[in-house]
Amino acid sequence: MKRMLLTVITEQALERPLIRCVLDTGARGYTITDARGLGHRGLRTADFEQGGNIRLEVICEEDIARKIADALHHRYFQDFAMVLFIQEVEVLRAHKF
Amino acid sequence: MKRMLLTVITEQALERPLIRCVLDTGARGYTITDARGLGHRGLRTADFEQGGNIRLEVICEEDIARKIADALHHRYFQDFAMVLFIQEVEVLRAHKF
Amino acid sequence: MKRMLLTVITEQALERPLIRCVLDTGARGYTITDARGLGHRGLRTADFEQGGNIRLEVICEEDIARKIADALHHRYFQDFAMVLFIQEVEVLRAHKF
Amino acid sequence: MQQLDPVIFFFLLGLGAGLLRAEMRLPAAVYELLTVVLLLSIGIKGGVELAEADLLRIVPQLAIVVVMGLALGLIAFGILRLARGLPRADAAAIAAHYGSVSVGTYAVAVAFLDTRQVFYEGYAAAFVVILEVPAILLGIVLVRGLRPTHGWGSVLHEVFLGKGVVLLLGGLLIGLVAGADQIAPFEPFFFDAFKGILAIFLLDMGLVAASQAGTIRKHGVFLLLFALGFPMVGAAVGGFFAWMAGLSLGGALLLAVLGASASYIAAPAAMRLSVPEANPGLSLTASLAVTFPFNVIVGIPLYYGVLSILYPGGGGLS
Amino acid sequence: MQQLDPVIFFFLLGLGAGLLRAEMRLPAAVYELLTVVLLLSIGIKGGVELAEADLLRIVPQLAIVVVMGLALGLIAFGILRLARGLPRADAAAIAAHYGSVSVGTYAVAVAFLDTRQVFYEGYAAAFVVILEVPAILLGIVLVRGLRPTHGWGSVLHEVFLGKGVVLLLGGLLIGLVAGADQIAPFEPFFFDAFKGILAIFLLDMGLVAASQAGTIRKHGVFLLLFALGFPMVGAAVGGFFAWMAGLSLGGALLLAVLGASASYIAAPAAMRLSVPEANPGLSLTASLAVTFPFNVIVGIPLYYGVLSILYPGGGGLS
Amino acid sequence: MQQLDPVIFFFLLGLGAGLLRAEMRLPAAVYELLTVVLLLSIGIKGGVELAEADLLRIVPQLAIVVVMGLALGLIAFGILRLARGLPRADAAAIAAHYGSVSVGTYAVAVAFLDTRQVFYEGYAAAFVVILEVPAILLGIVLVRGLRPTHGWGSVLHEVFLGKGVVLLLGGLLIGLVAGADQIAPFEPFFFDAFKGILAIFLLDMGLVAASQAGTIRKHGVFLLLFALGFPMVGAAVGGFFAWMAGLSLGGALLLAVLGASASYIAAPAAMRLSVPEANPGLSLTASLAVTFPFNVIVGIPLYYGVLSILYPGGGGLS
Ligand SMILES: Nc1ncnc2c1ncn2[C@@H]1O[C@H](COP(=O)(O)O)[C@@H](O)[C@H]1O
Ligand SMILES: Nc1ncnc2c1ncn2[C@@H]1O[C@H](COP(=O)(O)O)[C@@H](O)[C@H]1O
Ligand SMILES: Nc1ncnc2c1ncn2[C@@H]1O[C@H](COP(=O)(O)O)[C@@H](O)[C@H]1O
Ligand code: NA
Ligand code: NA
Ligand code: NA
Repeated sequence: MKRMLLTVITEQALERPLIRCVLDTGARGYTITDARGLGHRGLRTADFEQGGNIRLEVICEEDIARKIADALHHRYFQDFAMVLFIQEVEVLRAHKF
Repeated sequence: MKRMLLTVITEQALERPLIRCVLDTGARGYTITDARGLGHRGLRTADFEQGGNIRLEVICEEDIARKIADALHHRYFQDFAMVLFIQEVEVLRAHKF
Repeated sequence: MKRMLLTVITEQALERPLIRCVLDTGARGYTITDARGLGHRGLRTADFEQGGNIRLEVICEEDIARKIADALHHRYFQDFAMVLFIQEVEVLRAHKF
Repeated sequence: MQQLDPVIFFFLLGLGAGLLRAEMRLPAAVYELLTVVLLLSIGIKGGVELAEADLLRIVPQLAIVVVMGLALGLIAFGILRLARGLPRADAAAIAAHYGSVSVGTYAVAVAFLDTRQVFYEGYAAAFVVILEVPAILLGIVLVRGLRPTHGWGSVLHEVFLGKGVVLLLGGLLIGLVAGADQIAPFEPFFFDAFKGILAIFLLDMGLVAASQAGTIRKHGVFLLLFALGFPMVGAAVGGFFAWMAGLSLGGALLLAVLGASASYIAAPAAMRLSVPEANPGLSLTASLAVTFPFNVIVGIPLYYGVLSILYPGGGGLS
Repeated sequence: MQQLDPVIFFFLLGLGAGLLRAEMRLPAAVYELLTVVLLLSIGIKGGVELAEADLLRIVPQLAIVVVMGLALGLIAFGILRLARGLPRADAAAIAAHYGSVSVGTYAVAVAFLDTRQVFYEGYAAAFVVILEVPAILLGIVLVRGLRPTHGWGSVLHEVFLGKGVVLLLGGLLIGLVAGADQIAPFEPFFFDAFKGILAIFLLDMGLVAASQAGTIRKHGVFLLLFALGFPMVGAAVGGFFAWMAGLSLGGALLLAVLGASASYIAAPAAMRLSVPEANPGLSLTASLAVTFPFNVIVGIPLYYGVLSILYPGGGGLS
Repeated sequence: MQQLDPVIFFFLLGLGAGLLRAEMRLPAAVYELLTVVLLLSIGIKGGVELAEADLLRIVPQLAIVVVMGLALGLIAFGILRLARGLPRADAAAIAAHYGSVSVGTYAVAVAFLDTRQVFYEGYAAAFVVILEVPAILLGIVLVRGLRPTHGWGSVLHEVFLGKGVVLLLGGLLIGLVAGADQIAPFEPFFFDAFKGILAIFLLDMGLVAASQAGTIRKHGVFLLLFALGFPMVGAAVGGFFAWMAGLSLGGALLLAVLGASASYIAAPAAMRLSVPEANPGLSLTASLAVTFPFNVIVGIPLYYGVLSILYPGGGGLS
């Protein structure tokens, strides 16, 4: 099965619930970097309480990626700054994911 | 229309002009992470004045991505440390971009 | 020749050896961002000695990407937390890489 | 006019630099460190004083202060709903911010009293901890009723385990248990350096306030008026409760300032997750870019001037 | 029971906050800064004292301490191999951690003695530098033999050019060359603020220890027992070598604490690259989440109590 | 030979650790914080002294110092163009760096005078602010003429709203308006801790200088000679202007050191955006990896020795 790289850019405040959602849906790992940015919900810089963004990456099978995207869409898109995109990737040791 | 992910890695000093350029060209958002690296213009680490890099990502329609790439090429490639690449991505709520 | 974006997520402690490996194999540059994450080898957060991850990106020709992947696989996969994936990208000024 | 405390100049410097878009930023890590040190300093100092105070007198005061927090939240909510018809969630979120308190403003008020050598109840830091909580809980109840979406467990976690409550309360307990003598070796760092650390913190707050300033216009005149007007109401309420609690003039100023100030540490974090449909920009802009500067520059000397005249035992302007 | 030094409360606060999953974190940059300042402070203080000490007496003591580091590493390795049959690499890595030392624990022990105004050899910081090294080298030799994979150059680089050795040794040399008079202008920052900085450091360590606590269970009861039991052995060994070196009671406590403590700065970095097949989780969890809290809360007063009774010249419990 | 001030040892420690590739780094956030504190400290101290000085005497001195900045820039530009034929943009960029000043070097010179208890004009921090600007403007004019690419607005923004000018000037104003009495509560943080903070800053600068050292070779011998030789010229020019301004021996040393030093905060940022075709590696390597260490280790005592003999009223070497 294809392996996908799912990237989510969203509010720092969501870090813990997001991780829970990703792991509950069946992904086996994730990577987070701190970020800042601008989108429909305005400027989000990192130099203040809850102000910054995180950039979460998950490598997983395609169906899991879709399930995570659905779950996030359902729960958070209405009320939170969030952007989500998916790419196909070639992964070493693909069975790990 | 296809949605593209444009990534630019360049000098921290360019953060403000770059953002202006991206938004003026028609993109609706951007994400920045701090980075360090090595390229043709030597080592760029983040632990000193103006020393670090930024990694800017923009999701947008293909023609806007090309326009941004052209503008940056024209204005900055001659004199600044800069790398730029483009990938196609699948985006949730594509109409936002 | 196609240009590839190789991304490696691994332990901070490997930063120097990794850079050496990448440049020795023939790549002409790299970009690093600090990251944290979870994988088969457990949680890796950045707030302690050697605890965090780095996210290394290299743009290079396909064969070099494969060589780097092989070298890392050979040397580090056994004993270190490491994830590696490859994507094709469109690069401005491709001859640089 | 009374001269400004120099610590305010640092805020103005940051604000000016930010508004002029100067090439200056204090990294997030610095802000985190300063906040931790400030919260601990205030808590420890309060705890040391608490160790020497008469607990029988203090417990009823703490109860009064809880009521004050709820009253402030309700008043703010009423104003926002009646005068403007803001959506329920937004009104509740802003009310939670204004019923809660700003530790930075409190620190400036303490510096103000110290400079003038005015006596105040040293254990007032306990009021800060207490006031962090009730208005936030109220704000959540006003939107979610008595059954929050993710259950009370998660709400209480957000409210009681935020950085503000944990460090203030932790500091209080440490000061209380250790007492003045054992805290002495920590004084150079937590007390002597306090004003300098507060200065850097205010410089940073100035930069942040400037970066928020652009959004004020977007949110309209009403929010601006509220953010400028409510502090006066809050200060009056604080003064009243101080009188009920039998505080000194200095203590009354502190409670008035707490009433006038709006939270930007505890409340934003808690409301974001518990009432996500509220626009976080509204409350943060109001509390940070308008109310904080107003209190720090105009409010504190103003409340002190008024209390000096009106407060029983105030004894007129010195 | 002897009362806890208040600096421990900060560790407990961090630990509690972490275990309750409070919304609080100290950024990595803060940890780095605190570590650098602590290492330099300890080094400089030791260097100033070294400048006034009798080098002829100290050199043999340093030699004794090298032997002690090797002895501790060998004992730990023996216990781990014999009692449990841990894989050679894991046993060697843990032995390297426990034969080496924890600077944070040492700082708490110094604060303990300062509070009680107990005399100790001020140059003991030199023992800390010395002890960083031998057990780590031993650990590598126990796995790789006398021919490490990437050559001795790279091993020595890892061991001698880690942050710990460089800053402690650098501080020692600065203090030694400059002497007390010239160091005086640095005192407010490096010495007076020391206890406050140590407090923030311990708060952070508490948070880190809490984040590691979850992994203790995963590694089984034996590791837990070792991490709680070995400190007692290490303290006894340290006390014995202190007696051999002719140290005072205070100096004996410091050497006992160094023996009891496990490295979490130098050893993890060096072992990760030199013996990568060892599971770094085992040694880090043991030293950080079990041994560090144990020493800091229970160990130091315990060792002091025992030494007061048993150590020649200890003169009984005060 | 005069003994080195111990603050230099921290620079040497950082430099040594960096050259040996020790596993040590100070995060960017730490560097930012230290810079902010140093700039503010120097500014505030200068402002407090300015409040007590005779403004009528100072204003002409400031004018003299502006001329000095332009003179330094022109001399540097001339040398680089004539002796070597460097491209116009590169020569102008380097001239801007060397006509401007290094705050870190100034801080070390102040520490040098304080240690020796030599009198100096306390308001000299005002010279630092003044000198930041003219050479940078000159550098831009030398390349762009009187019509910079993005207009003067953007150039003036770069030059006047960099961190250096804003914080030094802000500090000066705060010190000036508040005066010594009101600044007193800030002393523990901004003045007493100064030397310790400077020590950590220099440690960091040593690491940075070491990381730049590798590029010196790449840029050839001429740049190395310039970076070692120009400080002597700059110090002579500074000494001459100090004499014109009627400064004391201590003040003359400070102005000589400012003349000898090269900017690495204001100039790189401004030149990067205003003259991007200049190679930033050239000027940064020269000023940071060669001139800064040279001034700090060799230059300051050397200039002081020479001035003690030659400067009117210097009164010979003590
Ligand atoms: N077009 C875009 N390209 C890249 N990143 C974006 C874009 N739009 C939004 N983002 C990022 O996603 C975050 C949330 O977006 P939004 O929900 O639109 O406010 C922003 O703060 C940005 O960091
Ligand atoms: N081949 C590469 N792969 C990944 N990142 C690169 C590569 N080349 C350059 N970079 C990044 O782009 C920045 C500017 O590159 P350059 O303009 O070549 O100096 C560098 O500092 C690196 O962070
Ligand atoms: N499925 C995944 N998706 C994204 N990142 C991952 C994934 N698995 C592991 N990682 C990252 O790669 C690092 C090393 O992974 P591992 O070797 O599996 O422990 C982790 O700490 C994560 O940052
Ligand atoms: Na309030
Ligand atoms: Na040990
Ligand atoms: Na100069």
